[in-house]
Amino acid sequence: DSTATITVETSLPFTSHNVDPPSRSVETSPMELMTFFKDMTEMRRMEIAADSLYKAKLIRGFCHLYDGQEAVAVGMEAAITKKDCIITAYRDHCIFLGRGGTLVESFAELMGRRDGCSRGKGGSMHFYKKESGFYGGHGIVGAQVPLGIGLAFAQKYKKEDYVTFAMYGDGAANQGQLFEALNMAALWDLPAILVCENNHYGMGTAEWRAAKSPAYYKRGDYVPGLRVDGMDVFAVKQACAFAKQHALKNGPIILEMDTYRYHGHSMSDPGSTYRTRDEISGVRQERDPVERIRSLILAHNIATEAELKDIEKENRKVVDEAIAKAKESPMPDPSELFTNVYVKGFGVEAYGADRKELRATLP
Amino acid sequence: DSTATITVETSLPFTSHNVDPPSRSVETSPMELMTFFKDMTEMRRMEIAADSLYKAKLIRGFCHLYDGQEAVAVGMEAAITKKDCIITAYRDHCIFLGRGGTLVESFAELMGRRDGCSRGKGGSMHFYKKESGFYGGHGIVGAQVPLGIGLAFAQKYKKEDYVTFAMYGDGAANQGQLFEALNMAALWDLPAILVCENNHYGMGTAEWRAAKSPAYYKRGDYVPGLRVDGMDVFAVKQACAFAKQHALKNGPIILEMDTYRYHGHSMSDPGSTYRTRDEISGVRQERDPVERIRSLILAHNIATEAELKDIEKENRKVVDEAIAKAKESPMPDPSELFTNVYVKGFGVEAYGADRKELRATLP
Amino acid sequence: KQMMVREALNSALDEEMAADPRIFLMGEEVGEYQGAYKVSKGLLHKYGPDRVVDTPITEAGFTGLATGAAYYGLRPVLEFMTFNFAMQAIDHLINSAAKTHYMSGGNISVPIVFRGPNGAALGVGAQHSQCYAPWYGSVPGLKVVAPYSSEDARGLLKAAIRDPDPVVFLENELLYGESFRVSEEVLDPNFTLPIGKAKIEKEGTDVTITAFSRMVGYALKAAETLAKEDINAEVINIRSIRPLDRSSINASVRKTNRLVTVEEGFPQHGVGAEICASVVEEIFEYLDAPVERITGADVPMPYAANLERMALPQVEDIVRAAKRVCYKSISMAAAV
Amino acid sequence: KQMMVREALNSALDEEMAADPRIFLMGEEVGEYQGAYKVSKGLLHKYGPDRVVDTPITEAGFTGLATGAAYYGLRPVLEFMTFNFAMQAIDHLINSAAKTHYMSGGNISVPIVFRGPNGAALGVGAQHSQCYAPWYGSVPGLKVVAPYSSEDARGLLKAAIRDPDPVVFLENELLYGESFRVSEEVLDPNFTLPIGKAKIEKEGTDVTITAFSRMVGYALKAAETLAKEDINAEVINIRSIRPLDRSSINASVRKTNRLVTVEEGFPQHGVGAEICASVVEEIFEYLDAPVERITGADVPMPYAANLERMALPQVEDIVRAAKRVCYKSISMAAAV
Ligand SMILES: Cc1ncc(C[n+]2csc(CCOP(=O)(O)OP(=O)(O)O)c2C)c(N)n1
Ligand SMILES: Cc1ncc(C[n+]2csc(CCOP(=O)(O)OP(=O)(O)O)c2C)c(N)n1
Ligand SMILES: [Mg+2]
Ligand SMILES: [Mg+2]
Repeated sequence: DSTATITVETSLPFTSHNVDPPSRSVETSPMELMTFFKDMTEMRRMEIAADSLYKAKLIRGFCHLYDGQEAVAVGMEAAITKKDCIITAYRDHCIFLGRGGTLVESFAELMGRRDGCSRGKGGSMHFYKKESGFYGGHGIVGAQVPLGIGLAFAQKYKKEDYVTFAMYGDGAANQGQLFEALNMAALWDLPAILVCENNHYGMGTAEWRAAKSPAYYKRGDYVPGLRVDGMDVFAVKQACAFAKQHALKNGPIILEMDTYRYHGHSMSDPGSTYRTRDEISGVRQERDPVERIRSLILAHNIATEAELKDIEKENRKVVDEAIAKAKESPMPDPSELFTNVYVKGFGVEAYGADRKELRATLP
Repeated sequence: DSTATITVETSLPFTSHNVDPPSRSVETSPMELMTFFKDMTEMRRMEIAADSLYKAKLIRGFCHLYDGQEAVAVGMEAAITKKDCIITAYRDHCIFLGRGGTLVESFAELMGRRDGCSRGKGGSMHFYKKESGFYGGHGIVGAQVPLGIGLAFAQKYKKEDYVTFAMYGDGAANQGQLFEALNMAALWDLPAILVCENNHYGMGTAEWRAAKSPAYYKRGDYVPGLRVDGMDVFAVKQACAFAKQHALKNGPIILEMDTYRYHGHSMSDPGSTYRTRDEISGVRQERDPVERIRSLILAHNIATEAELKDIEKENRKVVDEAIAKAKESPMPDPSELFTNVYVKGFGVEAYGADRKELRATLP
Repeated sequence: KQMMVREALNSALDEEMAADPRIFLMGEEVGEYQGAYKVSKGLLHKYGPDRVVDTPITEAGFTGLATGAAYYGLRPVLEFMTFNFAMQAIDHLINSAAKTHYMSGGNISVPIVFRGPNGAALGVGAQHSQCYAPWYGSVPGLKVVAPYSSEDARGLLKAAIRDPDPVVFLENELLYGESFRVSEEVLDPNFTLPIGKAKIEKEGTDVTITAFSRMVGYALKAAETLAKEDINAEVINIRSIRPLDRSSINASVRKTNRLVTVEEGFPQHGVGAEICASVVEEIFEYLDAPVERITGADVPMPYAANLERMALPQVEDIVRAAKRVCYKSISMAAAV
Repeated sequence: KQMMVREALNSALDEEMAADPRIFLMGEEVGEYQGAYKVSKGLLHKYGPDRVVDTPITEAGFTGLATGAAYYGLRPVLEFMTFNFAMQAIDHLINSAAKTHYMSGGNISVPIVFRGPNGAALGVGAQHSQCYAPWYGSVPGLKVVAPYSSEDARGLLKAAIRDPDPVVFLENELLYGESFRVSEEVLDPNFTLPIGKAKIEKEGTDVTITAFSRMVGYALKAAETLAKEDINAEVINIRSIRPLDRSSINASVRKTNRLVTVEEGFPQHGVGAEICASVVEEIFEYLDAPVERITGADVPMPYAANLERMALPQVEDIVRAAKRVCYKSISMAAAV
């Protein structure tokens, strides 16, 4: 029975600040386990493929990959609905996928094609899907946190029972605007969850070199917080469900997700000058979020090793097909240069580089 | 003997955060008591006179008065030297005086005259006296805090045993840049003291309406702090001496000075719409920093009531003379429009409103 | 009927808030204090603290917050106590508000108004006197308007609030207390002015004077003086810095063949520079004299009254420049 | 000898730091990571962590901090990973750095350099591509330079570091890896270039083309193309946005009677607008054709390669505009 209840224990207890932590026992089912495995491996496959496309120069500019951190995206989605909002930084591909975005939209966006989720105009850092509660995809470190608090403000203003998850990194955690936003969120009891994805490095800077207090779950001071094993999808799910309830009742809470990125900061960073290869392989061996689920599935005899391999093979196929489709998508029409500047362009003229050669009437 | 030791007890115990508080017993002397009285009453007189000058339209624009908060300026100076630095916001007249600025420089600046401390170009909010360690006089709420941390950075960089006091209000205490600066100060062990002058209102906003946690001495989280009765000049002196030692050894510390402004926020605020007249007169009666010293002086038979009145009378005279002198100071020469734009102007031309009528070569 | 600019803004806010529950007003001292300059007087009482929100002094935070609320579909009107303080939050105006509709390929729109006093007041010194019209006006994705009269204030604020895009609304502290005649039409709750259109405040034939915000009044005064010397100036109230109404300006200059631009802000890369360049590009052959710019002086704003006066355009500066372009007599630059 | 711009900047930093212990370098990833674009390579090793300071990602905080250190007499060189991120800190650049010497009547000076890549790179989208030359260039109290070649980079950075005023130093990511010939003189540790002076990169007689930063290379390429069509263009590398070298520009236009300005940034209130307005004001009678501006398109920077290319000036745009002013043939605007 794929819906039978299985109870699993989180890898570690939650460490908490100003709040009683949730239980370590998490309920799941064979179906959920299989979905987690499928979703996480698909995300990983997508990022590996993006790496290749970048190296093949089909993706340009900045490109930040999420492999290693998949349990955060997947566990969070398992605890919430698409009416809840998520907002994140530039490391956004897998969050978009988690919100129901497609592989084709992702790859097309990465390659700057018409079928991209932002019609090719945003690129890697600027994925959005408002209709499923995904508000981007932001390139300025820290900026998404007050924006996310604003989403929570709007949810409360409209008297809806939804919450917003505002995600940021350990590097972003020192940004002043985060403290400003947190104060307002607490002052006004906004249903906001701050999710600090602590992957222990902000670009090449280890957390302790950037923060006097790298205990990010405590950095809200008067705002409660939880430290969560972000490599354990069940811990993430439990914490997010708990946080949602907390936020609706009591206002903001911080979740620090202890996680790790396998890739360098972006495609231009080899990711090995400021940390050792041993550190990376150690995490891969001992804490990998996919392997944790694989073991659980095998331990509970839900699927065989071969069946899991088949899923991964299938992912590969699906991803390759999506890439092929994305490649077929044309570049945006040149007229798109002048669309979406405004919702309402008043029909005024806008200029290209040579205004006597190229000008358009804004729609 | 005017230098005999007198031991006084601070009005209240210090409340502390992450640090052992200093003792409540403070050593002073008849001379110091008389100086405190003289300095605080002179400051108060200056501010009352500024009020009149403003109403007479001799002072223009924004003008923020300090009466009620004198014990902070005076107590702080008693604990430090002019090699230590102070930086503050726009409520800066009395800080300037404490640093050794003169009444004539103050009034001339307030009236925009040549003999003003900023040659008439800064106005009420922009007093400076670098040669005595006073770095302004800043109009943008919060900005002076990172600037002050930068002074402390420079002091440490130059391996000097001096510290910086960066002053800000309860309203400013929510500014994100303060948390950013504090993190760096703590990370790098900078000799910085953050002095939060909590007068309980940021303009018309009571502290609890602007801050979820108005316990400002704790807002540094991982940075230690003290709450100090800012109406008691001895508590301020004790805390500042303690903080200076602490900062030199251990890095930053926050001092929250519980104080009160008698005037409105600025001259355009009657100061009575968001607080009751009873509240103001209650503070005047029970906590006034000048009256506290007066009582101490009388209790210790250091001077008679009449002698103290004479000092106040003398202040009045000195202030009136300074105003008269400041009024004699001419407006800045028109050529000053174009001086001090740069230290080194390269002799380029700069323009007035009508560039064909008025242009000057920058010195 | 006479109406103060303050009232014009207040009534526009009031009527729009009454009509659309998604609109809320947020900023420092907008509620209990009734606004630092009393523009929001009475609104807290009428709409309650959910819709008139006093904030802490944290511009970056609350600007991000309001922008996020706009993403969600609310219609925030965000007051900056002055636009000088918006510099702490300018990243959100530019990167979070102006660019998001484009970056998202249209997925997210950002219906928000950023408003507050801009430019110089009197005696407030260098940090409180800057004009930000050129900066915001340079950014695609933003609309930027600067009202002069009560009609402008009402019509443009209502249009800005109803607009689906981020609008920067630049007021002027010294105008709040000025009274203007307003027609019945202006008082109608459905009155709006089109963003992107200038207004000919006074028709003329001899020289075009462009101005915005407080400087429109100066330009009109200059036109009166000029009239006495038989120069018939046309005064254009720019109203909208972005989009800029190039065609109205061109039409005027085609008629007058002479142009003086007026603004309070710093000269370099200013609104006058743009207007001059635009006219030169588009109708160079109509210009009978060099374009003249009257601007704020190229110095930080001094406090002293005499220097401050020199640092700001005066009516006589406009008159002098207009005469110059009309008679082509170039006076000697006076050295100070 | 050939030298990359990156090396030119690195050697300038190195030599100045060696000469003056008050100079320190601060910013994100400037130390252990050797600079996000490796401009500070080797400096941490040589000068230690007291003088090469890695910061948290807190632009407002560390910009204020560095500015305060400059008040005290140190000489900070502050690196922004890109100038887009400096928007979080722009209040300190303007209100704490640019205006303080003036506001204090000369009591405080602010010897600091703000440097980092400005403007568009490739494929980095709307939030990472803005050119801030017009904004900073509008502010009295700041000096603003934008080097093109290795000579510029070395000479201007050394001048900026030695300058007693706040200097905004606008680099370009795409130039870091470009190599330029440098003379012995340029390699001298005492080599500096004067702030406020433009450089005639190529002399010519038929049309003046002004450009700064990466666009100088484009202008030079355009000049080559034009030469084939017998148009002898003069290319001016502006170098200093503020002060702007108006007299060199005027001198050139007096000779060529034609002007095309080139920049990557947004058109409205841009550097081109200022240059056009300045020339019109000062030497209107020398202009034989309307001034033409080539600029970034008036849209946020799109990611897609084809749109991005359209959004940035190309060599052929410059060529076309130059031909237009020379032949006065105005082509029809193509609608897209
Ligand atoms: C305000 C700002 N400063 C600097 C950058 C450049 N930058 C982009 S990502 C990054 C590191 C952020 O680290 P962290 O917050 O830990 O997130 P992670 O990349 O680890 O997910 C930096 C410095 C930026 N985008 N915005
Ligand atoms: C960034 C910024 N926002 C707003 C203002 C306007 N303003 C000036 S003082 C002030 C209140 C500050 O209160 P507080 O920090 O408690 O200091 P106090 O005036 O009580 O000494 C405000 C809102 C400003 N100067 N700067
Ligand atoms: Mg990180
Ligand atoms: Mg206060």
